[in-house]
Amino acid sequence: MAAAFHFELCDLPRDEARALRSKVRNFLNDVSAGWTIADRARSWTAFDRDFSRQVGRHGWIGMTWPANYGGHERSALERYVVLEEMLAAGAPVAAHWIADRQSGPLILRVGTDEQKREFLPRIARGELAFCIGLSEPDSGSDLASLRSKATRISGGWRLDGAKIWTTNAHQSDFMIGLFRTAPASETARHIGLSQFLIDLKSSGIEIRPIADLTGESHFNEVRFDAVFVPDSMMVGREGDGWAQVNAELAFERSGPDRYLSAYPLVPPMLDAIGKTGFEAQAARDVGRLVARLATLRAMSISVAGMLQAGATPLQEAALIKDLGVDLEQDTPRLVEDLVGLPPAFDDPGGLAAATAYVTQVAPTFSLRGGTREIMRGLTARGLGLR
Amino acid sequence: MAAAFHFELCDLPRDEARALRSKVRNFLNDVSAGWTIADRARSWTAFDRDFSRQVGRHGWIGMTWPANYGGHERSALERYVVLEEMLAAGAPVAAHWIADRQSGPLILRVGTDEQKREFLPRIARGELAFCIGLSEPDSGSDLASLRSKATRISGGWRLDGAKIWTTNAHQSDFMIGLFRTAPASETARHIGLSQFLIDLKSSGIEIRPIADLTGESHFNEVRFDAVFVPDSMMVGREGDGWAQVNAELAFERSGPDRYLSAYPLVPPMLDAIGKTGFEAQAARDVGRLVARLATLRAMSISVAGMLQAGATPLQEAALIKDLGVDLEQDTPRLVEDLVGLPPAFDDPGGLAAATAYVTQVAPTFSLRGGTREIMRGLTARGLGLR
Amino acid sequence: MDLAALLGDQLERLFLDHVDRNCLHAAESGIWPAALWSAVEDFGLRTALVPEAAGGSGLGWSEAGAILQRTGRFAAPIPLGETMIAAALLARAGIAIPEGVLVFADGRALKVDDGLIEGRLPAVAWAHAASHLVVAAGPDDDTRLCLLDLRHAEAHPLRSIGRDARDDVVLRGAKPVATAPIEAAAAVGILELGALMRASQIAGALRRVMELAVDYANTRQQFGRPIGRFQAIQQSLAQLAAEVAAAEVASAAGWRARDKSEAGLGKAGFEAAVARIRCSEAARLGCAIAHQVHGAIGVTDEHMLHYFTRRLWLWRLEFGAETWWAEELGATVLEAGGDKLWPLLTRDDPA
Amino acid sequence: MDLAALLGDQLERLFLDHVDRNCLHAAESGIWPAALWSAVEDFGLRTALVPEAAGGSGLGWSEAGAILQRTGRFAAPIPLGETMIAAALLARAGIAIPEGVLVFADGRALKVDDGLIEGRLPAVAWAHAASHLVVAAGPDDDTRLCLLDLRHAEAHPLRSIGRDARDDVVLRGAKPVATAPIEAAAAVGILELGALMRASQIAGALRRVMELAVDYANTRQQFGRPIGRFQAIQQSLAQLAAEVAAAEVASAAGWRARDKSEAGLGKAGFEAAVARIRCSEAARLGCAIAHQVHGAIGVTDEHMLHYFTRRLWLWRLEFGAETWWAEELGATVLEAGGDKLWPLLTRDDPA
Repeated sequence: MAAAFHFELCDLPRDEARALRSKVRNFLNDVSAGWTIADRARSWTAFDRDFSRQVGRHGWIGMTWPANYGGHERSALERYVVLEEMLAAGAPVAAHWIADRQSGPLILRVGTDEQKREFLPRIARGELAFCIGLSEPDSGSDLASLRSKATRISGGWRLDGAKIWTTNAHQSDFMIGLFRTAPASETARHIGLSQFLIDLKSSGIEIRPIADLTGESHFNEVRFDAVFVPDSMMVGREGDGWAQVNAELAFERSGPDRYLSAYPLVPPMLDAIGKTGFEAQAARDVGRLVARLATLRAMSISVAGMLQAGATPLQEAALIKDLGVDLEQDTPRLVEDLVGLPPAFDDPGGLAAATAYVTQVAPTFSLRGGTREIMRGLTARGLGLR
Repeated sequence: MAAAFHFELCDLPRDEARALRSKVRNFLNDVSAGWTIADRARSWTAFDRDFSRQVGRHGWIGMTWPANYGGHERSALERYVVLEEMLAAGAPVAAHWIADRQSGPLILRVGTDEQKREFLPRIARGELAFCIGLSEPDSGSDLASLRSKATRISGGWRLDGAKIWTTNAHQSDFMIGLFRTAPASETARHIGLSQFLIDLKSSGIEIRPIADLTGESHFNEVRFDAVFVPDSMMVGREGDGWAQVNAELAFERSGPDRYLSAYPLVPPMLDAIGKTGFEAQAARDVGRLVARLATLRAMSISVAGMLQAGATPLQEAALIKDLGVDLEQDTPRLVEDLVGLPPAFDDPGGLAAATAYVTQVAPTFSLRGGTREIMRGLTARGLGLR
Repeated sequence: MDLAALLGDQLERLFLDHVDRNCLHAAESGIWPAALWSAVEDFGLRTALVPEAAGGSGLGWSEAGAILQRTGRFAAPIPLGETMIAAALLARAGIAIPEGVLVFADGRALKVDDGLIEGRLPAVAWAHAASHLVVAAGPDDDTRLCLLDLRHAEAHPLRSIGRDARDDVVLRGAKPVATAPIEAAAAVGILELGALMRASQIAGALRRVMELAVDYANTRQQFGRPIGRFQAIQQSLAQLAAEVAAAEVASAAGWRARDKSEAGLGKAGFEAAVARIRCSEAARLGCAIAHQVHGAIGVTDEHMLHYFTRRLWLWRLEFGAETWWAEELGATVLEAGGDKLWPLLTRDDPA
Repeated sequence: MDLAALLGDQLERLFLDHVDRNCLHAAESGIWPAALWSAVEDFGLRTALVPEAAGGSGLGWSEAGAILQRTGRFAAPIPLGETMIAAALLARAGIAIPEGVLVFADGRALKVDDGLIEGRLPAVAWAHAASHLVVAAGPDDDTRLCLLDLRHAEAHPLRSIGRDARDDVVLRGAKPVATAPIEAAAAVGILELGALMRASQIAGALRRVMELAVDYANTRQQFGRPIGRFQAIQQSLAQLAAEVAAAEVASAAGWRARDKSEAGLGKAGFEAAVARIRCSEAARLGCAIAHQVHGAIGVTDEHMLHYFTRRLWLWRLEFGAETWWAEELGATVLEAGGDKLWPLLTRDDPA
């Protein structure tokens, strides 16, 4: 059990990180002039293809990929610097985020050379937006119960079924979807799942945005009715989909997006409290918040170091997600307590509006990438509880 | 499910409550001159036979019992006034508390007339201390797994086995113990348990106080080796022990002792914060604490009203216990935050020492009378979760 | 069956018929639910709290609390509580009650000069659906209850998380339709009434949220069984139940104190503050649990949950935010000193 | 295997042999664990942080952190960290290191008059087991590191929840054995070292507490199975694990910053404060969970748990309580303003 989880501190490469950070900050300073607090609070749900192309031009997408696929051959730790600067600034990264974080790396790891040549350079230029098709109407966290199926037909596969809670499907170019290519067995429900690269312009696909409680739409339901996918668009090996998806999760659960979702509220909150005349207790609450932020950052960078070294730190990632989500969900209450919030407001870009937005989306923070209960169950198994 | 729980407000009988409250307060004012904060923090674990006899002389034990058994025929709501005044003042009530709250009412409800005549008047005079023998070394919350057994012999029963975590056994006169009088069946593990009135001076009983983390001993292990109990000392009906014990629990879980355990820290904490010059945030924390206290009191009195009316509000009692325990366990941290605590101290009766004491015993608050997890499971069943 | 129970049952049936997702959605788009409101008017609920002698139903404050709990239970998008309480205030002061929708507000920040009222009332609920506004304003030695015609006020619409109408109301030398002398404590007493109103609505909505969560947990299958079978979900829902219970008791106790201190507004401040603070806390924790249990469906417009949670988040902040009330109550307690707390907690007469 | 790892392993074996319930119980009764201390001395651990040139092992601060974590893991009732750090301070200042047990304290409240030291040092850990005390004292332009002989000080024994020895130390015109000039920031820098020491001890003890709780959950049967099979217990222990992880990372990051800012004491304050605050929070929540899982056995002297939890509760409060550090850190952040927080969080050089 002593090996249930282990974090070694990891140093970002100092000189490279400094130079890079300063470039990213300058860029963000230049482009962020018009961003309101509420804009920044949307950050990685804000879809802006122009912005993503600019980021691509700077070489900040696909940073770790080989140059022959349009990548920039930088280290995962340098990439980390870019990610955290983007999130801290609340940049509108949604049009490239998923492709850069999950789809591209997946293609690079298990895709064919043809897939790599076709997709990776366009992703790296910020031109291709991806979404991930996992959940289905009857299976949320229980992915093994997926029923959407791929049937082998001449030259490829025929997809039927539906995916739900697919973030940004309505704005994306491609989906990487998990489909059943063989029946599940009672004893091994995870077998028989495969991943496909699906052009969302294919005929037979119907995408229905799902309005959420904020009045916006990020989620979608995507229905597949006899959608054809050529053989060449299977990702990885037939039947390996489950293992491939799980390998992605360590990336998803430990990144800076797992504790910085509410960060854009923090600087304006500090300014609203004021530089002088604040109460000792307000300072304490701020001190505790900062201690949690700084510790999560060190934990997240530690996992980035492990990923860079080729490890699969699922246990550590789950712990970060658990703590990070708590911090993010606590943040709106902290604003209320330390600054005070009016019940209604007329500035849709201000701190009150941004806090209202985060209050409404915060419930999803502990769902995405596996619910809190699932994460804690994973940790419990790691601890050897039986 | 709409009927899972329901609280109707209950008013204490105004004139009687006022007169009584003022008498109790005057009495406590007179006797409490030497009580330190740390003494008060011990309250219902502090065993003081002299004090209990004084309380008995005032007619404040067995208040609701018939006069022919030494009781005073007051209402349960008048009794509530006495209980809450004792706890709020941190009075040393341990020498009569259990007998007044659980053992006496049990005897009154299911005991024989002989038992009532023998025990109730002495309890009401504050002369008899009781303890409750439920848990065993291998069964904590899982009472159905009890193994200590009573074997029928000539003229009575022979007890063998062991009880553990028996509060105050080493200072008590009698135990009401739950023993197995018939084997459990696989399908109905709760059958075959019976309750006995056991004179703790009987031969064959060995009481071993269990030192706790504070260095004091409240818990005991009580071993029974061929202990004889006459037939007349069975309480209630043979085999009904389980039902009888459960009926007691509504009393135990909703009383003022379920949210006032840490209350004696509060007034000195307020004084330490000060009457002027406090921070707005400190005031807020105090305001929230007071709101929780006042609400729990209204909930607790509501249940007292239901008990008075003959109902068995197990669901409501479980909710009070859950909220009350949280409040009690949060209190030491509040003292630390609002007053500051020195790591070490030289005044063993002061606020720092009292807070250290409560910090150490607070873990038991969410165990006694059923663990937090058990309480919440009970609530979940009440909600209709299946 | 007494009158209050009868009205409550009628209201419940009415809400069951009218207040569905479409009604709420429409109201949030700014469409006034005219049919619902006129049905409520037909029941005579506008004057439920007005003494019988003055033509009302003569209900007490505690009975009003039970009705308000029902409006919360359905998130009914009408200012019924606002109108009932405004009418009650007018009747008590001997001012004739005008037709239509009434609202009230904390008037302590208003200036009165030669009978004309000047100032800004922030985020008044339902102001632009209402015909009249009731406030208590003026110096301590000449505080008056004022009935204002909202046609003579500017209303600036605001946004809120709850999305029912809220407006900043600006009065520029507005002349009241009528005024009457009232005790100085009434200004804060009106704020307490608003806080208690929201507390009861929170209690009602929160029980509904719990029921939605329990239903969902019993229905939704994951890993081959309803999620309500998982102990982690059960433990969370039990915590939610405890918050519901606390909110129900705290709000009811607040109104009880209001009834006991009929002598004057502003005398049940302790219990009002307790209700306000505790219900707001319950709303915060309760919403978090309900959303966690519901998963993604709970944040979509396909499910009713958010129509309740968004209002719970809003109601916590109105008529003095939870932080403001907590600060007021805490300051009172601290200024009194440690040995005054227990007598305060056990006071049985708020007057 | 490098020297730090070797020392760590030796120490672990030593603690496994010596630090059991009896040893802890005896220490809490005031009996000095002489055999344990002399074994630790024999390993040369007193001077582990002293540069090799000065006769020590030349370990860095981060390596010290790992050793301190082990003392926490066993709740070893000896002031090893105190002695190591005091010796390191003396060596850096060029003062000869005396024999025996050394302790150090925050000297900012002391007055220095004509070379004599006056003042009270509250709740010094292990003062009455120690021969000498190290403090930094004096005005900003003449701060000096001072070595004091504790025979010339009054030590007033105190009580604490942890029950290892703590004393108020009173100096009345005490003449230091030796002094040396040191940067003014050293006074607070010494407090930071103490805070980091306790942070590492918390991280070590908290992992032990987690292991005890997991073992207990896997062993203890209730309702026919180990309680660790119940999802409610599993979810709680997962939260405990997260706190352990946070404490380990925060304390290690604090020492790393200390190593990077070798230039001067008092320059790694941000990371020290973060470690202190986060580890203290972890201790609070972690103790609550561990006790809840253990049930009644955990609060009895029959089980080891409380030897760790009592120290965790104490360590949170020493070398500046968590509240003090949080206030300091928060004030720094607020005074700098919102847009300075991110640069502070991402600074890669504490100097």
